[in-house]
Amino acid sequence: MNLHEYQARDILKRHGIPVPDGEVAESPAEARAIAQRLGGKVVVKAQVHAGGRGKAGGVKLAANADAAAAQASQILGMTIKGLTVHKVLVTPAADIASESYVGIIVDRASQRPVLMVSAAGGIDIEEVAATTPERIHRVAIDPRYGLLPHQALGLALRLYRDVGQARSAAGIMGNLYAACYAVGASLVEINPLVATPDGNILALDAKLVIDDNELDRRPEIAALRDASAEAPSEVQARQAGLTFIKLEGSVACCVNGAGLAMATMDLVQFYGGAPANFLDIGGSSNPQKVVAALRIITADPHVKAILFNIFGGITRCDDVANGIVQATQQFPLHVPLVIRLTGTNEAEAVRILTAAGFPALTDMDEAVQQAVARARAA
Amino acid sequence: MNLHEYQARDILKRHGIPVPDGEVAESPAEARAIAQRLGGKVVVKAQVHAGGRGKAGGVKLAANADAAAAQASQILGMTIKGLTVHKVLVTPAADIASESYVGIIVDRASQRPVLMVSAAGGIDIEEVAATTPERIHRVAIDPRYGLLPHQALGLALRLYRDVGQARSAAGIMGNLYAACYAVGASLVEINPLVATPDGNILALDAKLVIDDNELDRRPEIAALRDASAEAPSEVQARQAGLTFIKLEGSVACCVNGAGLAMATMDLVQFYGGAPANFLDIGGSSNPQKVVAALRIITADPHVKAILFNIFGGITRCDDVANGIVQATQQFPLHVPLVIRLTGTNEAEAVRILTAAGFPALTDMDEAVQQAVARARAA
Amino acid sequence: MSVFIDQGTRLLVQGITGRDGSFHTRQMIGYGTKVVAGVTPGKGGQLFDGVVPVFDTVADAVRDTRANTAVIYVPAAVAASAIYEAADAGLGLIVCITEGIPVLDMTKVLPYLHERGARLIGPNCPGLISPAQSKVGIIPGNICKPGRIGVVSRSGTLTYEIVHQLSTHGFGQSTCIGIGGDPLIGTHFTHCLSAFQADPETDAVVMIGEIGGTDEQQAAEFVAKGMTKPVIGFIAGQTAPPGRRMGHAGAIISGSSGTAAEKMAAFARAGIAVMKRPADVAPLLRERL
Amino acid sequence: MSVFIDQGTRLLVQGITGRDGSFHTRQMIGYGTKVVAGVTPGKGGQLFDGVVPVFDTVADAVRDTRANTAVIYVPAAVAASAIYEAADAGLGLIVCITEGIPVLDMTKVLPYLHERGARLIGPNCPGLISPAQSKVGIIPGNICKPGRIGVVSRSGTLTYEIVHQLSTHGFGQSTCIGIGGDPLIGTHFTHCLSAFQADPETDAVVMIGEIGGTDEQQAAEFVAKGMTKPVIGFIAGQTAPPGRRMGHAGAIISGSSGTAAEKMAAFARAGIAVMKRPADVAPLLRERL
Repeated sequence: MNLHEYQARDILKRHGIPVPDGEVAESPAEARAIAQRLGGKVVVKAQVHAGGRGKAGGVKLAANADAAAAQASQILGMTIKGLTVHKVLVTPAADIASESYVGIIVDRASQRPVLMVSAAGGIDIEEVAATTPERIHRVAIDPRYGLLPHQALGLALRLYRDVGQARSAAGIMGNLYAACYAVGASLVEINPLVATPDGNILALDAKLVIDDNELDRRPEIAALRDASAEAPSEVQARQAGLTFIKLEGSVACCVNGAGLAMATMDLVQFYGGAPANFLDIGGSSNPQKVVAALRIITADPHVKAILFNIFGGITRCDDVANGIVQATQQFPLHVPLVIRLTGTNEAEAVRILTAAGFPALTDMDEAVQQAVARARAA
Repeated sequence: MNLHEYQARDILKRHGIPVPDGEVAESPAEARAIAQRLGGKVVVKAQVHAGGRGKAGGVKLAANADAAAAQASQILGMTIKGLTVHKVLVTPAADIASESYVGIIVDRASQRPVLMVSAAGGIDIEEVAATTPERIHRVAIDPRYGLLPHQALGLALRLYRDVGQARSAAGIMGNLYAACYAVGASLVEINPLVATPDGNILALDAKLVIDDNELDRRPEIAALRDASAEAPSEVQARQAGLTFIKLEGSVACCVNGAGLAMATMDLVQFYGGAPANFLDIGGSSNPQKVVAALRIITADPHVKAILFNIFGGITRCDDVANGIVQATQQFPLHVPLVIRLTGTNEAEAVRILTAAGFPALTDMDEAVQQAVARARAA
Repeated sequence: MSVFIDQGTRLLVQGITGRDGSFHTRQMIGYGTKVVAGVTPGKGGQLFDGVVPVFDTVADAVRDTRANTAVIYVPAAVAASAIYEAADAGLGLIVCITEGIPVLDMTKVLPYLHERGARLIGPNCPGLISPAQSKVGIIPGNICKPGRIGVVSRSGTLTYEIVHQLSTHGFGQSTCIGIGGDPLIGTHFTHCLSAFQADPETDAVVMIGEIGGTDEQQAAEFVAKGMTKPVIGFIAGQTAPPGRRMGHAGAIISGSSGTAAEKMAAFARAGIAVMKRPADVAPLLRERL
Repeated sequence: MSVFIDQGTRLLVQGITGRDGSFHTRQMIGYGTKVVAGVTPGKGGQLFDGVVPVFDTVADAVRDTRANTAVIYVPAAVAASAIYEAADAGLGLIVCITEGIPVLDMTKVLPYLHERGARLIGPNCPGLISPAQSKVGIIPGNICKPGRIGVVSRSGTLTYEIVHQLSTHGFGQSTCIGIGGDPLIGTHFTHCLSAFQADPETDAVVMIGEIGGTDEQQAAEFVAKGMTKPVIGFIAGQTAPPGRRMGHAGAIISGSSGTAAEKMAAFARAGIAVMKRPADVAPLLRERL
């Protein structure tokens, strides 16, 4: 789960990391009031789960409160990478002597959290990694011991020559690591970490991604989810216990298991089609999930055919068949349906589907080819 | 540093461990008010840094508020193992179905914190260890991973057959371990941990010993020190940066280094004397420390002779000599002084002492023998 | 023969009285797995289905039954704790079916296992099966056939699909291993490849990867350097968009890395026969054997 | 010869620019110790006393100077961190003079060292000296004499007293080691006894213990089982009351255990000659050699 910048800032602040003053606004009037309180120049920043906000025009400087309101009215409601901006963060425009990058990710190769820093702050770290990898310094953290002070100071001395500034930065890294475990983050970044002309170190922008598996035990973090910042179909899917990602194609896929779902999408492409989505109905085979899946799929006007690909293990094919029949009784599909089922209770499923007038296939390739052909014919 | 029971209770409570209601009183009137608020039967417990309070008459049941005031007036001011009671804890008299022991100590042999439990609660655990060691169950905790839930539950199942009670107890153990690291405890005990007739588990009495080395970084814990509960001479010594422990003999010892101080006391006994104290002036050789040491020593009317035993390494013998001379100028000693000095700046020290009329020895055995003889002659 | 599990596997089921645990325990017993013990705190002393003794703790169970392998079906909230308990009791193979263990928990679980020399398969995996010998986990027994092909996969149902293709076309399996779809797992492709290479009764290996991470690239390196047996590879997720998690927590393309294209290229460079679609597995195997 | 340190010791001083660090660095250089580097963050690039290069980090220092031993004089608040840093940089011998490290910190430091195979001496110890070869720590060089007696002790000035007795009576020392007065320390009597037993240039060992813990009892067992060289033992604290910490955090008699009497009895049972007073050391050695 992605957090907004303003939410990430709050978490860092609670963990003792200095961040600039600032507040979030949902209207130009609110933005004006905040800018007035802050005084002087401010920055108005779109709060949206997308990188490259600056390039997209979502981050603007404002010389005074009226300018802040004007900028807010431009940014609020704009669309960045398909997502509508509903909130802006208003903060003082800081004087900056230097910009660095500090981030912690869980690294799959070392199986540990890795602290990364770069004196090339303020720009996309993946760009730095691609073009000047020697400018990124890292240390793998042994979580049994935590981030050790000498590790943090060693990296901080790569960013700051002044030992006082380095100690401040090392302290921030220690707090960032603590925050990471406290909120269940799989990624946390301060970019940029800035030194002000008078030598203070503070976190100017922050990014926090929460491991979804942490949400059950951290209701206070789960409560930070902003459904308005996500695609409505994905919100709907999550509430139904489905994993759904909308894509641009015309062949809707409804599959049990993430690997098989991806392989199904790939096979759609292999046979010349384009998948309309990723959709994993999961291991349990509640017919209601199937109904919910079909409701989400059919709401997409780009969908020209629907493909079911079910390999029954824990999932029972008859449950899926029942779900399909129930859904078609509740709402019309308007598009052709191609169903492939095999495995647990396959025979019963075929009986149910046949009775309802749906043919059922058992071969994956055949089903995908048919679905692609039907979508093309539509 | 030892904490009082009421302080330990507060800390456990803050760490999520259920403790009975209750408050501390410094007068019978306060005790009455607390008992009134609690209602019903209460227990009045002396708050003093000594074991065996119950046997000494420092823990009493009271049927009502007036009885609580009466008991408090008896307990307040009484002396237990040489320590005066200044405070009592008033808590409800709990109904008890069973009593257990739960403790965590840092074990030197395994170099780890060890969690110990016993179904033989409410009594001195060292007695249990001596008489029925099989009734104590332990698990060494790897601090890199913390107390693991299965370790706690495994021990809790030794105390409670009911899995719900065992889970409560395991939760308490987890919180106790967290408290241990959070406050810097070298020992923490719940004795007894009780099950009430309705099945709740709670900590009826608690003991917490803080590692003195933790106090600098935990000012909020250091602030819990109750100087009124310690011997005044030891408080005075601590404030002067000395380590001092009062004993019952007549030969006062003033030594640099803990090992040499103990060896000096032992040698006093070897030659037929009895040491009046343990006193380590430490590595630094500030003359003011020597003055403070002499002031503390001479306040003890049992002291019949004073023995200095200094092996100069970092400690400079001339500094010690200067301290002795300054002290004797500030206040009369009234008892004979035997001084042994060797090592760093020994010659200068002998010069200073000789000029002030004090003879100086270089051999430890000779000095101890003289001091013992002087004390005996006094 | 087989790898990791065989007829000597003495299985202990953590969470045996739960919904999933009880269902799959019956499936495993039905398949012929020697299920010697179950663990559910508070139910020690009971008999599961009248035959499998249940214990309060793994330590008790191991002491009384000499179990050598654990399979975990407990809820996500207590699954990391179940792994610790199994490792602490000295079990050498621990198979964690449970999905949803936070990745930061796994950063501590993995070194704990490593210090004790215990092998974890999973978490968030279907387990493993050595057809006609032992099944530990949830892979449907009826799609498998005993034989000489090793299968290792990051996925669940996609594995079933490919195993089904194998069985249908006459290729039985020595062992099928689902290593799990999480970013941090106990057993990687390389460990399984190495075990299959050493197993005299495995002739070839089918490796089923997906987007995210660099496990497949490391596996390719391992194949290039150390394997003499043929390897057939598949990568799911060619059509997956970057930055989105495709169901599995581990299936996410970050930046320019972890794509299907680069993994397939690494396979090809290492001499691994790359399947374009699941149905390619049997023809490619026939070609290579 | 000697144990742990010798003429090959290349010493790095952590906290070299501090009050204690600078004083004792001069003492060590004066004694002939090869002090090759110092570390004080923020002072990297300076030269201590015009001769010893100072670095910001231990890793930098080790890379540039091939130091193989560290001695730590930093304040207690950062001493545990200094030990981690030295071990992380690969130093095999770390001597921590600093007093006041919380014992709970040490519960984590010790396994860290153990995982890296690094030896810690201390904390809260006077260090060690191999007379005429190398001095690491604060033991006054002038009381020592080269020779063939090994000395190991939990105390500071009491060690000086006994070493002084040895030197005065013609017994030079191979190495004198102060292992420290804290409850949790890196190097125990047994490690030192074992090293002295293996050292061809040590003929006998003087072991100076005190009340608290069971280190001396373990040492006695070790002597009984594995030592052929004579051992002379002393225990300080016969007159110490139970439950009171006698200066050293480790010198406390808890309950019925850790008393001087039981330690002296264990020594006697193991065939260790027990000193009644420091002055007994020379006569007892003469008897046993």
